[in-house]
Amino acid sequence: MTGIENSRSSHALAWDERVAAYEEEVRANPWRKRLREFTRNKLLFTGSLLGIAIVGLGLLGPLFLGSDYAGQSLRNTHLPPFTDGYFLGTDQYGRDLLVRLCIGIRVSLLVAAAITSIALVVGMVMGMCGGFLGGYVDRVVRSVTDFVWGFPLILVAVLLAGGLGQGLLPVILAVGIVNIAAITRVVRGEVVVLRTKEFVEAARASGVSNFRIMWRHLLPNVMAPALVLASYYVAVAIIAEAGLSFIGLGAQPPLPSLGKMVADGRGFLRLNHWESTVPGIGIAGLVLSVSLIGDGLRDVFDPQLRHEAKGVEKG
Amino acid sequence: MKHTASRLVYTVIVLFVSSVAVFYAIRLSGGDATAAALPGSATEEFREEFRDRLGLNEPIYQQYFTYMGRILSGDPGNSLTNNKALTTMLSEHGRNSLILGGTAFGLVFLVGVPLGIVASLRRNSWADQGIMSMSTVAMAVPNFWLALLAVWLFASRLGWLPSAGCCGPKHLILPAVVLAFEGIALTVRMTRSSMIESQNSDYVRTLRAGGLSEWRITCKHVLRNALIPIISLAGLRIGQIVGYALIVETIFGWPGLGQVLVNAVLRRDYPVAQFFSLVLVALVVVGNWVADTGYTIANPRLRKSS
Amino acid sequence: MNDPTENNELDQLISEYRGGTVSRRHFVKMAGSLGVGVAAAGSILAACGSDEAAAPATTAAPATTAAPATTAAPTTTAGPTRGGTLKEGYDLDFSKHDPITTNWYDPAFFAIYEALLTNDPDGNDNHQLATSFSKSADGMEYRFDIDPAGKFHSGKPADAAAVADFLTFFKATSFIATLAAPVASYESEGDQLVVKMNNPWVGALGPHKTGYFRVLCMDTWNEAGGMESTTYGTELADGTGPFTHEEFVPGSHVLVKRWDDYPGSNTEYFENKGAAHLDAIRWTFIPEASQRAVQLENGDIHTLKGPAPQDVSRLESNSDVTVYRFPEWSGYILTMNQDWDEYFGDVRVRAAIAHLIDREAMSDAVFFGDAVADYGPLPPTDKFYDPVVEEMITYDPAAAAALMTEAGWALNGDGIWEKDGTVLSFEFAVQAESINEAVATTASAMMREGGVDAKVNVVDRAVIFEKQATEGKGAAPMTLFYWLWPIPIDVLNLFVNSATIPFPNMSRANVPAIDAAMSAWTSAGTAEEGQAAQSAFQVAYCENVPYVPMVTRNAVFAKRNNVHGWQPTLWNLYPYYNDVWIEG
Amino acid sequence: MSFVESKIGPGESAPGPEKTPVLEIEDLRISIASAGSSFEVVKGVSLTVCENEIVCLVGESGCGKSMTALSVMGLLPRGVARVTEGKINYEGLDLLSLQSRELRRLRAESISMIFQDPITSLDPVFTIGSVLQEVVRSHRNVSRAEAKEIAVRALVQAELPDAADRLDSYPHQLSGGMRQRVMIALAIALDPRVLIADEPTTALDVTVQAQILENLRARQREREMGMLLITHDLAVVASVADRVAVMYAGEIVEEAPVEELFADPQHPYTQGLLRALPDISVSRAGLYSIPGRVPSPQTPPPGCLFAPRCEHVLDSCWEGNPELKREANRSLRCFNPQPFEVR
Repeated sequence: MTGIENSRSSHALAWDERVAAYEEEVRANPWRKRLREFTRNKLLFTGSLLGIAIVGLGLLGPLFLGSDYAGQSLRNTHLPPFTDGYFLGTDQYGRDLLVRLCIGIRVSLLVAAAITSIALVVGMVMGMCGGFLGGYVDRVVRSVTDFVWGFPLILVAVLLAGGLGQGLLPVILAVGIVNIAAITRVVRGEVVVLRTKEFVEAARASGVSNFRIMWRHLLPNVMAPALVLASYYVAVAIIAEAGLSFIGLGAQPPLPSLGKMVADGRGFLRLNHWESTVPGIGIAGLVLSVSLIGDGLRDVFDPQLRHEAKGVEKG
Repeated sequence: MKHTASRLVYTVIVLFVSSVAVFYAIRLSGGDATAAALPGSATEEFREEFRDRLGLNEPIYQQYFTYMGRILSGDPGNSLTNNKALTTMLSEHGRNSLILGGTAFGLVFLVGVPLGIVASLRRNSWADQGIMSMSTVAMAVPNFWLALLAVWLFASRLGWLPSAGCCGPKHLILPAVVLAFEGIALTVRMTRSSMIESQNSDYVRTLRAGGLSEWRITCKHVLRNALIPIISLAGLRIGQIVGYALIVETIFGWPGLGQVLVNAVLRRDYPVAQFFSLVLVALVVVGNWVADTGYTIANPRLRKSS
Repeated sequence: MNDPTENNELDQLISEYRGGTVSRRHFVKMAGSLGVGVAAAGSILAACGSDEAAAPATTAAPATTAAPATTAAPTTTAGPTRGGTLKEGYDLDFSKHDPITTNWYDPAFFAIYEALLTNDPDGNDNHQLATSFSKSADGMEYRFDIDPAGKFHSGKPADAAAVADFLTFFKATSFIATLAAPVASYESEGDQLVVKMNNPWVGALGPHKTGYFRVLCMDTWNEAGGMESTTYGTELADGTGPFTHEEFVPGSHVLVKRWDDYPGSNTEYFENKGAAHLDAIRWTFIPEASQRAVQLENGDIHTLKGPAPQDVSRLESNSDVTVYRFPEWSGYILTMNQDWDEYFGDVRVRAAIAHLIDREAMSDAVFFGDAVADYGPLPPTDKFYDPVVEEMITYDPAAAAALMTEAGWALNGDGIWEKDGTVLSFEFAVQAESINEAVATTASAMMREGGVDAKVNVVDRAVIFEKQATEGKGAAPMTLFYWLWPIPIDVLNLFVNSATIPFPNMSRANVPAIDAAMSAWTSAGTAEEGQAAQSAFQVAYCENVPYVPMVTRNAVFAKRNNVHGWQPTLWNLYPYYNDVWIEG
Repeated sequence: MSFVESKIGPGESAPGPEKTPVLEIEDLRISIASAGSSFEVVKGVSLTVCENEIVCLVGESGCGKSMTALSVMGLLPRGVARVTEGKINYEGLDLLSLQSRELRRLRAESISMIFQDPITSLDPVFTIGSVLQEVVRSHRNVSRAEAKEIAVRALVQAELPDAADRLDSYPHQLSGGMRQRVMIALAIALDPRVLIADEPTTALDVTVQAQILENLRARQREREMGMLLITHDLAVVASVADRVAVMYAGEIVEEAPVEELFADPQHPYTQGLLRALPDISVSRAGLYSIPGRVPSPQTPPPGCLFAPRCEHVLDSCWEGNPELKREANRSLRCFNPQPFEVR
């Protein structure tokens, strides 16, 4: 094995260099390949563009338009888009629909972020504990998640809203709880597989504490699938919040929530359908972009899934 | 069979826990039960007496056991607002809900599965791309907005279908489609990926090597294998339909369990709210169990163990 | 007995129109409500010199409002057909069919029960259960003749004794009965019901025409459990009306069926003298406001109360549909709970808030003009309305600011009034319903503009009651309240009288001047005394501002044109169903 | 040589030149398309399998041997890999030009294939009997009873214990070895002329491997089938093969009768493979492995594909890929063949 290197010709060295350079390029920056996949991935690209546009509107819009979402102008009600300086028109109180759309997007994003953070943190902890510690801890985790998993989300929210009153908090809790179950299930599944891997066995054999193994060895490995999954549940959270606000359980007036805006506009479909169409498109766009990003992330982070999905044969 | 039996025990436990959760959630919610049952003119003494009569002044755990005792004895009580027996209400509204939910459930699979199959067979064709794009968009459209658009288009503009009401076939179309919409989109995607996974599996290659026709392989082997995971998720679809029914029944004025439940929660009609939540939860839990059992039957690997 | 006041009103209306304070459309509407026919309204306008009085566009609206005139001559010559189920859409949820314990009364009360008297389409007294009546010269006694052969649905006798029984019990138990406080007793003498008064009262007949005073069978009621009954009004009801109780599903629908043994009505203006034409009536509660008009247009329902304001003009342009609109005896008011002394203890704060509400803008925005501004407790269409209130708590932000400053409040950095560390920022509870929410959202924004931060909290039906009725600070500082009552003064009395604290006196108003005016009203023996008492009440109300009056919306009814004999009027809350039949 | 003597079963005489070829592959080229780019994985492979002959195709994983086998069956993954050039002849029929329907008739009936992983290669939701009968009935117009008879006979020949009772078993109820016997039964049920076995024993326990191989070889001999056995295991090659073709990076680098190849391997890659066999090198200093890695398709070496790993590499090796030179009954692709030394 050693003899060959001495007799390396210049040809061999040149080729070695080429291979090395190629490998270096691949190795040095694993993100570069992902980035390349990212830009090449049509789903991710479209989703991101749409997402950036919508989120940008939500974040930056109010900087230019002001954030007076409650300001009424009762002489300018039900205006269609592009009228009297209102880009998207006005609602039944003469409030600027564009401003309300921007703030509504913010509310949606904040609620979705809160829900997803709760689901992600609690779900990862529960999933890792259940999957790694096994035994009765696992049984409890599994029972709880199976229990919550099958529950109709809207029903949970209706019941919680009964207990906590209307507002965004019960919505966040209800959707958060159901989403915790989803994340827990996946993380637990990953950890059960990881638990038998050599590096975990080795760490355990050398007396590393359970907590440390989970923190140092398991967490980094379950992070990617959990994040990919979480991106889907952002979409679920957005739709759920909108739905609950629609039936009056979410944001309280005059704070605009996209679902509540659709509900407010429903009486005026004949008069000025934009009042519910604008927020409706807002929700659909937001959800569409998030799920496209989710699909794209899955392709990038979990190529095996992609191959299955796209029909490339394994092996 | 052992698997099925242990799932049954688990289902019973889940039902118990749910009943406690539902009971507490509704009892702890604000609002006075007497507001639903008594006139605004009723005196405070009379209200207090009424609460006593309903047992609302007892410790809550005791109320729970009394309540569950009544349910298990087959007499869950009466509504506070109109004194109808809950069992009568269940049979009336439950029938409506079954019609709507059953139709939606049927649509989810009768439309979703064939579309998914078409997409998987014509992979990457325009038909596939069309179906998949539509399902992606369909999943993003919130069903309450869809309901409004559907009413606006088919009831207001075109006048083809009634905008709300019960219970003829024409009244059923809009709410059932709206209720099924997201489920259809999800089922299309799942069927497609499940079909593709099955098509690319080793056993299909074996069957091809055995000289079976593509048609036969697809219809018999690929489909059968692909449908197994879809059956297992039927339980989730039930939960989804039950949940969305709360919104869709309200929008379309369909007098089902969901609409009654929402109304009861709003007016603090405890007996109705508790009983119907419990019924819906039980429906979901039992539905999951049935789907799970179906999965077991469809999948020989779980059916018998060697 | 209404004619003199009506003419006064008409004169006033004409002078307002001349003065330019009332629009042409408004004028026609108001005139219609006063029973003036289209032609008459047109001629008045012409006399006023309006250059577009005869424009075709103007006749479209009054054609419907002047319906009382047109129904006298039905367009179809074919007689009524028997049978069919009338499907009526309804904008309110249902309360149980028990006049004694109900929260409010529904149209089904008009089908199941009968009162002693009712109003005819012109607002005149007309018989219903009573075959005739007389009033003693001193106004201290009324005598009603009751048919001794009358029966309730159950077959039990509905004679004078039974009626006296009910009214006596009702007066003793229902808080609503305080509306008839000047009544001393109800007694039966042979076939007559004798109503004895404590004092002569010009308003004595009023309450007896409302839904609450509809006569039920006390025996049946007691057998069902009386006050504690869980079945009366939900599973059964026993009245003398042309229809019998069949089904009651709050939140969804109510069903009544024809009572075949109905002996026929005593009411002269009903054309049908026997059992009802319809087999049944089904009222469906349609919570989604915009659905109501659609369902009527699609023929899913035959008749409708309360389409969404934005859909009214569309219905009017539909040739299959007839629309009836007239001001309702109702109002949207803000309660200001004085148990929250730090906010509303000072009348200047309450008055300032009243000055912040731009009622005209609210009427246009929320009701599409189908509402009138209220500057005092009574709607402007009320016969005792005193225009003096229009100069008192007008929309005037400058006056509001001046009052607040005078009361020692100052605007803080957020632009909200503050005094001694108390910020004028509080919960504003509203029942979850689209128009309620719209009125509240508009009012909240108007207050916020003037430095008052009323935070809207939309709550369930069951919770709003707690927010209004709980004693002390368990109740919300401010709520939105919508009242609906055919004799406004009587119900307003309940809201402002110090005797009814905490509920239904939701503001906990304790104003001696108002109490005095109200007691003067209930002891007013003549129309002049009545007017004086009511004027005094209106002035005291606007000086002390126990509530903020905002707007009175129009009652809007609509029917498909194949329904005949269905006649909503200004004077009763709901139409009667004796004459209704469905063509084809 | 010792390898040849380790051969299992009756060591009949080596196939003579008079044997008729049943399967001829000529200059086969296969490309794979991935992520927008495409590259060749099989680069001009020619191979002949005769009646009653076992040809082994040997090479590291990824060298294109499975692709070659699948292309014969017309089972290349659609949309991913495709034949770009070459011919595959079965008894004079050009398989590549056949309609899919005609090709389907040939499968199992004339050419059949056994796959590597018996665990995943059987439909989990049907009994093995139903699948066997389905295959039989799709080719032969026979009654159910007859099909069942054929199925049982095939299972007996594949030496599945209690064959008749196993018809109603599901795959998951059988062990790996039993499942591979079911696969064999499927493959031989219709008496094909050519049998392709792709790593048939790789996934099995060592104890079962020998039995399966023995069974395969026995069936091949009694039916005088031509058999293409794909493997990376030289011990397997030594035990059953008549002729051996060694593949490297999509090319055949050496082909020879089995005895000659083991006695006198000429290509440095073949030599390396032999040297890596444990029973040879174990007496020496530790296990041997060929240095370096198979070149990735993205960075192919400029000349001979084996040059970067070759001990005897010349400058000319970096400049051009050598042709496959045929000499008597063996062929070789090398500029600088050296005698084999067992080190």
